[in-house]
Amino acid sequence: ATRGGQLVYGRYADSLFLDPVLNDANLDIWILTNLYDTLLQPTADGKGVQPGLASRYVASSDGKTLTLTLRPGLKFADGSALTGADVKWSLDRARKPDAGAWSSSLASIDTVTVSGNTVTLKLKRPDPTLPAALATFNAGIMPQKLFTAAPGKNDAEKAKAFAEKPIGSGPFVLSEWKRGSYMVLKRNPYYWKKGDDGKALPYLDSVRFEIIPDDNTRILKLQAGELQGAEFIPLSRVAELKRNAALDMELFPSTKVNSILMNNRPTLKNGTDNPLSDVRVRQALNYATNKDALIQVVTYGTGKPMTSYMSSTTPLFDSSQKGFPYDLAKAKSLLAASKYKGGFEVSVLATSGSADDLALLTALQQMWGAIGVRLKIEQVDAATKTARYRANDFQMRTAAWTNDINDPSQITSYYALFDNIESVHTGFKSAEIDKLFAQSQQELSRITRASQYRRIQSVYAAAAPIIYLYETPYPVALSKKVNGFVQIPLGNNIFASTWLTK
Amino acid sequence: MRIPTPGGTLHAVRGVSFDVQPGEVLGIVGESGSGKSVTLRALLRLHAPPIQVTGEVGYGGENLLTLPPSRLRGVRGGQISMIFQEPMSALNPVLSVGEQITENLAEHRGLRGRAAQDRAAELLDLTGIPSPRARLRDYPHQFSGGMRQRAMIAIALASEPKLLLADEPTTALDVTIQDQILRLLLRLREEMHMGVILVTHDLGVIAQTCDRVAVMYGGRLMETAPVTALFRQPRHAYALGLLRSLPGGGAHRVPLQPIPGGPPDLRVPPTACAFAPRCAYVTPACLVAEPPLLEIAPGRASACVHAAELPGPQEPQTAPTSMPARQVGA
Amino acid sequence: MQVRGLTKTFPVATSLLERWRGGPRRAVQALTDVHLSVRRGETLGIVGESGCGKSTLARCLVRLYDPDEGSVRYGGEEVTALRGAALRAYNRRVQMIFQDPYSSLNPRMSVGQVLREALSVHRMRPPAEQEARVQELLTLVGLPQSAAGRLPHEFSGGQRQRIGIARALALEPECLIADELVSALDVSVQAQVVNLLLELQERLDLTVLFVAHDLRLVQHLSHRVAVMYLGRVVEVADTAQVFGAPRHPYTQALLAAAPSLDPARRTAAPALQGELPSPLNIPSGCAFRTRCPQAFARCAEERPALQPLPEGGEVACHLYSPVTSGAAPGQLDKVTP
Amino acid sequence: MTTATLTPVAAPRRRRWPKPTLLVGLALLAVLILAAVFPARLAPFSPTDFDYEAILQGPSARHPFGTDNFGRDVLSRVIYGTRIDLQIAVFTTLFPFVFGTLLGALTGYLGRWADALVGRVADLVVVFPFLVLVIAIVAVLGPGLTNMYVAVSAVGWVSYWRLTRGEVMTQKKAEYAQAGRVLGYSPSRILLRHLLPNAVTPAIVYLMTDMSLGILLGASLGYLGLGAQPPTPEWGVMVADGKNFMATAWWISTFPGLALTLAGVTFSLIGDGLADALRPRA
Amino acid sequence: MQIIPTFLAVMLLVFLLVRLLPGDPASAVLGDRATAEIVERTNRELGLDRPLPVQFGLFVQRLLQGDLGDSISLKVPVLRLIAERLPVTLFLSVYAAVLGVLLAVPLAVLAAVRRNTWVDALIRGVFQVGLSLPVFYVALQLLTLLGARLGWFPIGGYGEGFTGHLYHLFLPALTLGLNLAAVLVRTLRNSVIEVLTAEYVSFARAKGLRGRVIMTRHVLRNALIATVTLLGLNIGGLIGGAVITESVFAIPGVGRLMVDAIFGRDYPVIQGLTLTFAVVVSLVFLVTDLIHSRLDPRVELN
Ligand SMILES: Nc1ncnc2c1ncn2[C@@H]1O[C@H](COP(=O)(O)OP(=O)(O)OP(=O)(O)O)[C@@H](O)[C@H]1O
Ligand SMILES: Nc1ncnc2c1ncn2[C@@H]1O[C@H](COP(=O)(O)OP(=O)(O)OP(=O)(O)O)[C@@H](O)[C@H]1O
Ligand SMILES: [Mg+2]
Ligand SMILES: [Mg+2]
Repeated sequence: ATRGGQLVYGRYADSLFLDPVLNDANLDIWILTNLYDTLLQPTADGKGVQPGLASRYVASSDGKTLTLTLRPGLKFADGSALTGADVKWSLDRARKPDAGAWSSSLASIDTVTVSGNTVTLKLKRPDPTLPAALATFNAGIMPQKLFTAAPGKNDAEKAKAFAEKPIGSGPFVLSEWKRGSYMVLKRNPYYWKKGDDGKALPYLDSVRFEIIPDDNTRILKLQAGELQGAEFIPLSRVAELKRNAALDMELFPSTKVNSILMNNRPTLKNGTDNPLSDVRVRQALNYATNKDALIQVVTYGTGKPMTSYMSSTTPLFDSSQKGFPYDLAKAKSLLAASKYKGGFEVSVLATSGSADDLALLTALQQMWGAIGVRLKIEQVDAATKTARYRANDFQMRTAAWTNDINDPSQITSYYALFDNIESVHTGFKSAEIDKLFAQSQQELSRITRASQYRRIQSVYAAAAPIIYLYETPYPVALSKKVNGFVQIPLGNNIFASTWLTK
Repeated sequence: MRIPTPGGTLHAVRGVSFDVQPGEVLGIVGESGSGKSVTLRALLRLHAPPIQVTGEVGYGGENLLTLPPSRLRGVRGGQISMIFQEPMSALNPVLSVGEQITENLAEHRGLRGRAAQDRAAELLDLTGIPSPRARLRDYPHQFSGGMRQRAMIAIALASEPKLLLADEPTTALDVTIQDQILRLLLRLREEMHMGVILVTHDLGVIAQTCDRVAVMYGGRLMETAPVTALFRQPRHAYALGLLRSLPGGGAHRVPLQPIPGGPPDLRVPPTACAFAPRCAYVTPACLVAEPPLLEIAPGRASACVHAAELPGPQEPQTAPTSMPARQVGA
Repeated sequence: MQVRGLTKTFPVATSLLERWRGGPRRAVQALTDVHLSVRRGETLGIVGESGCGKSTLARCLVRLYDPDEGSVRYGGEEVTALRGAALRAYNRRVQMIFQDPYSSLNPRMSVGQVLREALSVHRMRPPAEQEARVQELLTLVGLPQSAAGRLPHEFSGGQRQRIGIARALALEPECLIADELVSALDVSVQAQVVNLLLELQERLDLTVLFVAHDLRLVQHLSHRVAVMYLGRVVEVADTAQVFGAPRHPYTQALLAAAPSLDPARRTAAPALQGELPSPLNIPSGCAFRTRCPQAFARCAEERPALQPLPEGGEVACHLYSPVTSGAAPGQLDKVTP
Repeated sequence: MTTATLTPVAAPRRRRWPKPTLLVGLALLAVLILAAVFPARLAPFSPTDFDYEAILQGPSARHPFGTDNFGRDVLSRVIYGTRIDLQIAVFTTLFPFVFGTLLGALTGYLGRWADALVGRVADLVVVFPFLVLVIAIVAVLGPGLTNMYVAVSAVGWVSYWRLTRGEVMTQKKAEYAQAGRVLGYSPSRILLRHLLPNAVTPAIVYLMTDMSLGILLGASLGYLGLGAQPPTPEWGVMVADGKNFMATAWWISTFPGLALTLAGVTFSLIGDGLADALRPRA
Repeated sequence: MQIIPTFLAVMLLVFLLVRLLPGDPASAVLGDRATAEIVERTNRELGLDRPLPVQFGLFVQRLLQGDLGDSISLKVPVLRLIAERLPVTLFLSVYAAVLGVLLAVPLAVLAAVRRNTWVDALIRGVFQVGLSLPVFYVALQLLTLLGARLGWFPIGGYGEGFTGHLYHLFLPALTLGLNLAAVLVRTLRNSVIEVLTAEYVSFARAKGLRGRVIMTRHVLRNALIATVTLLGLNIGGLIGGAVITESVFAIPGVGRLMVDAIFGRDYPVIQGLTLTFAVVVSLVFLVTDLIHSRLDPRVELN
């Protein structure tokens, strides 16, 4: 690997708020670990965790204590020492129940104590997800002194001020940010991790994010050599870019699942009967969905059929799940067995301006037409869609999900548990899943946990609260000069060991 | 001259020839659309394609219609100046009066800067505008109608031309102002020994200002004559009709003697005397061809078949028996 | 018709800056204290230079403008107070014909439509008879029968003026107010329209207010003439008197300035010096004093009122005021404007 | 007493033939209307049916304009789009034209406070950039053509109001309008029968420009996902959808783009022609 | 001063309009996963749980103190956002106006001088086609051709320093400029023809002035008056048109910010930008009037 140089990377939108705890959006999440390192880190395949700021972690046999050993000589990007106190302060801030949307991932922690290089987490209960949670962005370690020195009356104001010029422990540090235009991350000279040449990472002197909302322009800029990398390549152009000898068209495996959420409740918000409350109808629609055709039309062959509600890259994904293979006859017979043999009309909320939603739904209009279901597409902008969704005022909606944490518990709690957000507002509720989930959250045996999850996935599939569609990768086009870049299945862009061929 | 129009080619002016002597005022009179302005503009080649002009405009031994553009510019404005009917539209609204005078001085007299300013003020003074130096900075809209016309005359005189073409210079003005402007023109003519061609449709203006008159109708000259001779005894039926249609002194609240009908459509090339359809004296001889303008006395010419037989302007009209009387009234 | 003390001003838009600096709200004084009477069946000519208020007066008489002050009485009725139906009835009796042959007719309505509309709005004829009446009107003004189906642009200026006259006559008015009826026309055509007016007046016993700036025409047509200057009537008298023995210096100058048709009668000096003052800023006292060759001190101080002359007619000039009537004009102090 | 009748009429009655611009414009419009009325007769395929076998095919004898990413025939979509786009052209301008023109006539005639009031409201609309305001309104109402019409109508009337108001104020001073008053005609008659027909020409001419602007606005909203909803074959949205394929399948956006241009040229020719034809002969 | 009530009315209108938008800032900012408590907490923090009149009162009160509030999604003061981005859009708009005028004036004059010839038809035809195509299409074509294919211009971005801006913004300014030029050419050609046939141009020729002098002093100067008026009227459209151009060319201007704010229900940003637009457009009108009165001595300022 050669050192030096600047990587110019085209993003489709700018980050909003660079605070690991208080941010809300993938735009932030996916680059935050470049700025704030975590005690543990997700592995590149997304399936496990590896040491981060902590070189070692040991769980007690009862699973109620986790002991981590910090590497010696850790420093923040300004050269000040990263101490146990910073770790304790950061974790305490992140797990405060009213701090941001992510605090629940650290909810099992009872106390954090520090002595020298050793950080001890005392837990309220055994938590198999904790190592993954510690490898997640919100557990990033921040400099307590600098943060509290930031102007502002309270934590929220200080966070705003600090996030303007954040100093963290990650491989890079923010050096320049013109909102909506570009952001430059400079090499953090104090970063702990060593490269293959034995010297400290990162190899790059800097990363420059250019914000280019228009897909076409982003690609043109890449082709013209003004960018060395561009994210969110439209799937329709993957094949074309693959043919381009100057580029690497990468399809990084992701945890992204694309589905259609159905309102499973007996009546709709407006009081009318809801055909989708009938499990046979839901199954029929699933069977009537030709996933392979959709994958061709919508993802241009880059996707793969979804067989579980979680992606195949998620830990404990059950590869024996069958999902709903395309079977028109079965769909028809299921529908015939229901009250709606003659078919019915159903409306779906789509995000206006999303080419993929349109492609998908126009195709579904055709497919479901075959069993007499008339799909009405209702395009609304994202905020409206969210508001209606949150009010349970929808019949169907398009949805995509990516995990933020290297564990199946997150997606399960959202998709399959009523108590969180009414199973992604489908209204689906299963006592069995509730019970299995509760058990799995304390289950230290990976094997037992896997079998619990296998059952959850099966029960979920049988109830078919959603339309299973497909998984899609992260399409990133890179110049051939770029090496060692990875976007992990959780979406995080990892620039730490990226280098440019001279 | 031919003017292509959507309705067909317009033969605006046909076979018009006349001459002007230095120091002489030639009047051109005729009703609206008779081709007065078009003729005047043709003298300076102001018509752009697709309008075609044929013939010859002789000035100082040269034909202006074939002169190369650079030389033409020296004559235009330099030797021959022109003033227009509507001072408001002929003066550029966004340039000050001073600028419009000095640009002419620069072009033809090579005067610039202070010298030009001084001369411009002199010119305004000459045309009778009070406090001329201050008024140089004013824009046309800040002038009254009479002052605008004076300003335009000042611009035209800037180059000290030998010949001044004036297209209805007073039509837009009140009688008292018209009176002032006409006197001014006559005075300047004396002082600068200029020839003047004065276009008007007002016979009174002709009578009061001109030395010689040319009467136009339907794009042709009908009659040319010294001014007193014309008013005493017109030698063309049209000129006679014009004089007669005016309310005379004395007779009060009796019917006038109009020329019936309206002007001819010039898109149809005439094959007879253009005035024939409205003429009270028309005979088959008039319909044979367009009668040529013939000299009938020294300094006088007429294009009327009946030039010799016309009655005087005050005598009662005697219509040929072939024609019904067109007089209106009981 | 009796006009008493008629006054009309038009406010002039003043710029914000000006008003802020405390400048006065300016107004054009278009008519000031105009007195006039028109007798039944007569033709009253009104002459004067451009902007002297001739049109404004005509428009006030038909209530196109509402005068600021003064009264107009017609047949015992106060015209300035008329509203609605009464005003419409008045307008039926007093009609106006306009100057511009091009803009006074709706370019999109055929002659027949124009006339029928006037007939039907005022229910002058039952619909069945309207067609016949239209033909009658066309004949009356000397237009061919076929004219009814044509649009205004197909007519010459003189013919359009006839259409305008026919439109006014459709209402069978008693009084016609003709504002510069023939000014836009060529002399040869002018005579046609003048003849028509004369003939109609005789046949229909019309009262005519003939507004014009062509002195020869006014002389020819009018029984009496009113001379206006800057919004005021300065002299009213029989035609013969006005043209034969004008009293007001302005009338005299006006007549002298009009070009005579006789080339032998040329004058060298202009009849009048100076320009018309701005109507925004009318001179004090007698408005004409700034150009008047005979002005004296009193002219600047006091406004001469219109007063009767012993020989008939009225004039507004201090030369004829009782106080100075004995003084010879030559002895007067000249007031420099 | 006899009255002489004067025969010659100055300008001979001449049949006025429309200028070639207007004729060509009308001919093109006829073609568009034909396509809008009988799309099924003209289009070889359904505009919405997918053909997975024929995705992204270039122009061929079977698909003269090629196929799109769903295998739909672009020619058929362009033909069916005619109806939608003509509808957009009409509905984005109909209300603004009628309302703006009438309001303009009224306030131009009345003047004073009515004029001042509407003027203030117009100021409100004018200080917003047009597109931004339309986007905001569409965002409130939800995307789709109907809401786009509502949004454009809320904004678009101002231009017509302005044009007609100015024109009525000019025409009001013309002598024929004053003659109407002296003739004792009611204000409504003068306004509607006399002034409006003479004042409406600029608005009609602008209407033509506005129609192509309406279609373009539809395209811009389509780009932002606020325009016509799928699978509606609307030209602007087709161009927007095709932009990702410009490098590989140029035909998807090019042909609807040509159709847009054709419509624009058609309206512009008619506008120029009408301006000429409607000008009253003085 | 009619401007202040207009502004207040604009603000009230916008205030109500944005609150009519379905979906609230919390929905937009928090995304799909947020729980009911988080949404509620966010709304409370943003003060959106108060009655509307109170919210408006607070807004006006803060406005008077020169505070437009903080962006909900970007969490920075709106004033700073505007200060950062408005210059970009203004630069682009002025640049586009300059290009549009440079393009339109000579061509319109040429078309007018050669009226009804093929030159005229060509000029008008080309601009007509330009006017009938969606802005984003023209933008992408220019980008593909002049940017990617020929590599003459950078693809998107804003650049550094004045010359950098000029270089980077050339294509977007050209896109907008072409659109503007199309409008200008149409009107300007007619107004030049009108001027060319005006009596004072005949008079100028009768004075024997050179063609160039007549063209610059007499024709262009008068035609310019129409151009300035037209430009003033179109500048609002130019700023609005920037919405799409800014997206395509990745320019961080206020057009794109406005659209993002509308979609993101970022009330303070929408309100702040509206006020900015109103001020800018009014200023442009004022400047147009000033220039107009400079160019045309007949106009008196009101
Ligand atoms: N540029 C032109 N295009 C078409 N026809 C023209 C043009 N200029 C003049 N004409 C026509 O040529 C004829 C003569 O016009 P000209 O202006 O010379 O008349 P005139 O005698 O000056 O009339 P007026 O007294 O109204 O000024 C008229 O029929 C007029 O319509
Ligand atoms: N509607 C109006 N608004 C403002 N000023 C007006 C209006 N009508 C007339 N005036 C002014 O009133 C004065 C008298 O005008 P009026 O039209 O009555 O004059 P006139 O004698 O008819 O002139 P002309 O011979 O030019 O027709 C003029 O100074 C004129 O500018
Ligand atoms: Mg003429
Ligand atoms: Mg008048």
